[in-house]
Amino acid sequence: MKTKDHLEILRQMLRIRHFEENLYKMYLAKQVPGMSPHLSVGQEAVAVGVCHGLKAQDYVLTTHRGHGHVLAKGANMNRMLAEIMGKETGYCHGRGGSMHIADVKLNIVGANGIVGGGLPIAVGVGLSCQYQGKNAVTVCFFGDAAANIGAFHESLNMAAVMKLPVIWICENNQYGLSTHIKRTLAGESIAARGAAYGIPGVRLDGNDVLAVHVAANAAIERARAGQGPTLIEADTYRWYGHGASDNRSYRTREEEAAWKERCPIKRYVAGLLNEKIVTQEQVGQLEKVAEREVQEAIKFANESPLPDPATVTDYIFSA
Amino acid sequence: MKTKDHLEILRQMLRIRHFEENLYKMYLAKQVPGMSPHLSVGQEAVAVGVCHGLKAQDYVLTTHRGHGHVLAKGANMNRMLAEIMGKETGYCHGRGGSMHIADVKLNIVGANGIVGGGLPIAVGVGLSCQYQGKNAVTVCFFGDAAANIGAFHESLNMAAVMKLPVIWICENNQYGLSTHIKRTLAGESIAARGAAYGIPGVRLDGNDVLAVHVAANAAIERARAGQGPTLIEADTYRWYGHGASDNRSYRTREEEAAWKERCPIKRYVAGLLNEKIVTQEQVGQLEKVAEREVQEAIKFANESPLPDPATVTDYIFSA
Amino acid sequence: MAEMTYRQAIAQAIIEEMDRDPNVLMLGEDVGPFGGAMAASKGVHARFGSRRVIDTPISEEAIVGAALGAALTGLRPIVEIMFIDFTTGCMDMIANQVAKVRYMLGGQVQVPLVIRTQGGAGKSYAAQHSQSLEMWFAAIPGLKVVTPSTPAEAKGLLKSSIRVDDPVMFIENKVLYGDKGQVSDDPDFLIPIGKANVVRPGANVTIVSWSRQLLLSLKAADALAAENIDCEVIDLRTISPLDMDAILASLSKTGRLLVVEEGHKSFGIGAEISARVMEQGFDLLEGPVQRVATLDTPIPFSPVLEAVAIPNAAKIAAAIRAMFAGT
Amino acid sequence: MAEMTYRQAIAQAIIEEMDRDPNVLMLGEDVGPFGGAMAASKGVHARFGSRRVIDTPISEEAIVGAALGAALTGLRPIVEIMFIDFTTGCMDMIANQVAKVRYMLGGQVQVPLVIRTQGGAGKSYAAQHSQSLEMWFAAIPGLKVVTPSTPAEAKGLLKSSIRVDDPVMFIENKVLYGDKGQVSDDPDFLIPIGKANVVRPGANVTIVSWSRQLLLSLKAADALAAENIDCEVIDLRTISPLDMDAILASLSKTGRLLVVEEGHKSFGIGAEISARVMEQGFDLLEGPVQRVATLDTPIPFSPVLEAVAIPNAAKIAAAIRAMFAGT
Ligand SMILES: Cc1ncc(C[n+]2csc(CCOP(=O)(O)OP(=O)(O)O)c2C)c(N)n1
Ligand SMILES: Cc1ncc(C[n+]2csc(CCOP(=O)(O)OP(=O)(O)O)c2C)c(N)n1
Ligand SMILES: [Mg+2]
Ligand SMILES: [Mg+2]
Repeated sequence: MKTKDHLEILRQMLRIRHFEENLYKMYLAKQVPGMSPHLSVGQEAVAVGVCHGLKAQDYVLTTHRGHGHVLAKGANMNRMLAEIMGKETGYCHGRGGSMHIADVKLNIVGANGIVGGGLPIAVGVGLSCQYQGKNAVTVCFFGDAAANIGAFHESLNMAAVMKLPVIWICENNQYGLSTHIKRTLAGESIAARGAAYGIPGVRLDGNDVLAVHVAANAAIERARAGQGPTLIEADTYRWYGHGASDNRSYRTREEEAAWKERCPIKRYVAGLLNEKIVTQEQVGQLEKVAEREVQEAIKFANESPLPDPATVTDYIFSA
Repeated sequence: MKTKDHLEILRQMLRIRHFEENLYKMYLAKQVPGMSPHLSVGQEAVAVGVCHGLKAQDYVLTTHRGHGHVLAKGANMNRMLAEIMGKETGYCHGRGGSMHIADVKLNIVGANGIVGGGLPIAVGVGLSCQYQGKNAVTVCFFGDAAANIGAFHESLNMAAVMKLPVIWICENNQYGLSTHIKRTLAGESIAARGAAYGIPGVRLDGNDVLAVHVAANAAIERARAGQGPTLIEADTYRWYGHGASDNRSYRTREEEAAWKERCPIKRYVAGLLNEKIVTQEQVGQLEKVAEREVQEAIKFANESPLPDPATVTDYIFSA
Repeated sequence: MAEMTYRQAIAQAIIEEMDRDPNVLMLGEDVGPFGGAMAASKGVHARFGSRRVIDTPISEEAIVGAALGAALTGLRPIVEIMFIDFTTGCMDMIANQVAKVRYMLGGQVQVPLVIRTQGGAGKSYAAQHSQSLEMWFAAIPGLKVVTPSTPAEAKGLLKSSIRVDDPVMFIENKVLYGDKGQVSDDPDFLIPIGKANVVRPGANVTIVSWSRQLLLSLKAADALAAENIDCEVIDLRTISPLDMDAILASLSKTGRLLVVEEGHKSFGIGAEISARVMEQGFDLLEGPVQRVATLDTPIPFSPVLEAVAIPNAAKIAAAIRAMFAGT
Repeated sequence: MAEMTYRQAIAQAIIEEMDRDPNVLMLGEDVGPFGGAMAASKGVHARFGSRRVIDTPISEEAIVGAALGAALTGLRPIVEIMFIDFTTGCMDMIANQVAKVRYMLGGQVQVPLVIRTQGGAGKSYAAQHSQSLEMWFAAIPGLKVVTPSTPAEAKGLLKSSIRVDDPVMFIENKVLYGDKGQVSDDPDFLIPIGKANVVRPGANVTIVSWSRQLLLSLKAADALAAENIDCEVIDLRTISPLDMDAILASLSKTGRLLVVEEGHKSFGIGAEISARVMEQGFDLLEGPVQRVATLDTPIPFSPVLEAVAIPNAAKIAAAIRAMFAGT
């Protein structure tokens, strides 16, 4: 991998980290309306490891915990934050909010407030690419707990039977809300469920961005070559609660500390420094740039107008 | 196995065969209202092989193709046929018809017109037995095509994670309506999906009643011992179409002939005669008894009154 | 013009639109070589093959999801859900995704998607195969709900549904598939969505109905003509959006309104029509709007029970007579 | 009597009924030690443990199915579906199984099952977490639909729901969980299902509402009192079966009726009430029944948009004033 790739991967992880950390502060300061946002701090390696291998024509579908995925696919922070603050300049003109940020021009075709809601749609995006002979793959992110919902099964089966170019990325952050996945998931793992559909199931360290990248790229190539879907289970951890307001009564501070030790950014940076691929200065510079981008987005969002209430019924129908 | 078991197994298979064959004739003669009935001719070994090992306290849930299952659990033909004819004396007082025959006193707690509709309910019956410390298992029948619906996944996962005494019996008759299962099922087999939930998945010849019985009994014992569910996939074939009116354009007469060669009753009888467990006379006698039972049921159903239209809203609520 | 059945009209609409636009494709259970459980896509697979006419697993949620994903990325899918009762298995996709995604994304996408399905009772199919669930979909903003009652409507409305850029619930009726009628063969024969049709002009009372009950309403109107009750019969065609202009225009002539529907009486389509007439046409009313509908019971299997549960021409006529009793 | 919040009242109802009857158990996502996403089962797990308070996978269809199977075989389950929007994932179980199984089996079974969930907008939770879907369930025969608006109602209605032998959709409101009120500690404190309650007697106009909008209606009534408009406010409490006797009795005093609901205006509960009043109380009406409801749009996220989409006290008061304009 080239240095510029490493720098780009690091840059993207830092963008996500700074975006989410600032959003958390804004939430505490009561600057964010609605549900307490679902932050992805700690999970940056999955979003970036996967999206770094995607091309512009490739599609992404994300979840309620989707800020990292859309950033990694190239979304604009100004419009994201404006959306989260319910502003007219947001991606969805304030109609969607944190759980529905998408940039369709970047082929991010939807986030979802429904657990598992993106999976059936991803099947259709894959079908569409296959039908139209587009050389595009579709990445569908979902959480560990989503692996227990019926839509998971229907979607993985249908995509497999149609050999669609879909890559199923399960971010196993160990919990669905308060419930540890071990208490609700029968069977050995989520990855092992791939076999039920005759597709590869890969489990890996989701805090190792290069491991994610390598596995995702293999899946992307496989999909592009018409060999059908792959299921990847990436073990990771969300540092904050389910939403920013959750006090995490269901897990210990020790467990959290152990996972923070395995911070995907810290580990990656350590490796890069160690191998002298980047310098500490470069890292500091990227951090600054990321923080500046967020601060600009905050300014943009703050200064943006609210939607005109008279437009409330716009966008229901096309015509 | 004792001779009396063999005789009972044979008796039950013949009851089903004669019931369904007569129902087919009645359908052709336009004596049956509603949808053309879903006949289970050819699949008798699954119903009987499984139910022969059940005790009175054990539960059964069945499907749109359920006549065989409820007969094998001991249902009364008079009340079944009366139900199918929409009579007041039917099991459901004519409210349910062919797809909803159940005898709750026999612990047959429901049939279903929705593919996969029984599976989530079976989880609850299993949970209820576990909760109440009943030494009872729950058998849930479903078709091959039902293995692709979300409810299958949610149910198998939940029952497995709760270690419920549920036995999942998939009658793989190769088709879901017109569609061969190979065209819609990803992965190697339905049985192989057991692994996704960490439960045993067994595939067997569903036209071999003793093989079914042995496998089912192992699953029943396992469930009774608190070791959780088992998934059994029994390969079989429905001789008639999806419904009695279906002209089977989607499969060849040769394929049908080959499967009829493997008739579960003929094979079983041949084995019994060969090993001199029964005589040809005994078989003939059992056939006669089965036919007589059906003829009596037809008479009963024909002579039974229709429901009183004034009672149409009875049974919606308890109170 | 050619005579054909309701099911043939549907297949023809699909074929014509697939001929016209290579982005139209079809998905559903047994819709391929088998031609659909109601035989309403017979011949479509023979013409277009398995790439464009896709037999799916029994996976209602994924079927609608797949269609949605395709609609979001340049295709115009037609989905078949075999019975409207099975939309229970894809309600998340229909109500939370298909209906809302354009709005939630602030207009970034269009959803040109037709969900064909069929409902209705009258064939002793029992409680899980006989429902009329149009109100569920009408109640969700973001969906159009269309219900043809004749072969011509089936064709003209389906072609329009395929061409609009918004999601349409296209609800056929299981009893009507064999009905015959004259159907235009103009490849651009379109019946507009959102417009009701006065099928029978009349002076004394307005009957609003749709799908099979529309035909029974016409029967009732014939019977009542002999009693000097002149019924104007309106075929709603589209349930959502409701064509209140047509209803109010008729009401301003007749002063009386009966809604006839095969859905349950309580919380049905008739309730909304009645409420809107209350709000928008109160002064036009010479008497209360009445409803004839299915009893509030799961649909029973036995034909003798089903017959009393659902409307028929005699019940419709009786309801009309009662509206004139004492006048 | 003790002061407690709406969520505490719910937890207390559950605890008391589980104490009373060992066959009552609870299932749902995060309902155990965590106490539920709305904290409405806080303390239940601590008292009864994991055998009777079961954290499930995210599998809405199987959750309701599991409860149904348990209800059919001797237990009395309480299920929590975290948001009413997620009932889209278990509509087959609710509408085709739970609601119909007793009927389809000709009365062979009872279904003592409570499905607790919560709906409503007002918190900027956007389109997939803010719906008021009571009409979907009211439209399905075989379900009772109950909607408490205060802590006392939450407790009394929930206890009744747990004790009836039929399935109940028990629909809480997300904005009300923190509301405080006096609640009886009588272990047999039951509020009957199917009976509405006159919360505020009045002479000039009747407002019918439920859940959060009931409280906003009371606010509007206070404001209008200063303008010499004396509102009678009825809390429906149960949506299905509808207590038409209470509505008609009030209407016969006031002659005017406004229905206030947080569901979309079209095809909502108000439509049914209006239609029934049309049929059963036409001569009582001094003017048309009116409805204040949510606009027919997916619920927007941005607070400024949501505020115009849903009803509030000012809109309710304005609608009442309009009913008297020109009189
Ligand atoms: C169908 C459905 N059920 C429940 C919820 C409520 N809910 C939102 S996120 C969540 C936990 C999801 O866990 P997981 O899939 O592991 O994703 P994570 O939040 O851990 O990223 C729950 C229960 C929902 N949004 N949709
Ligand atoms: C959810 C749902 N989808 C579709 C149908 C229509 N349908 C009824 S039976 C059937 C085929 C079922 O095949 P399988 O499960 O293999 O059972 P079999 O009929 O072969 O016994 C279909 C498509 C249904 N009843 N329910
Ligand atoms: Mg998780
Ligand atoms: Mg089959």
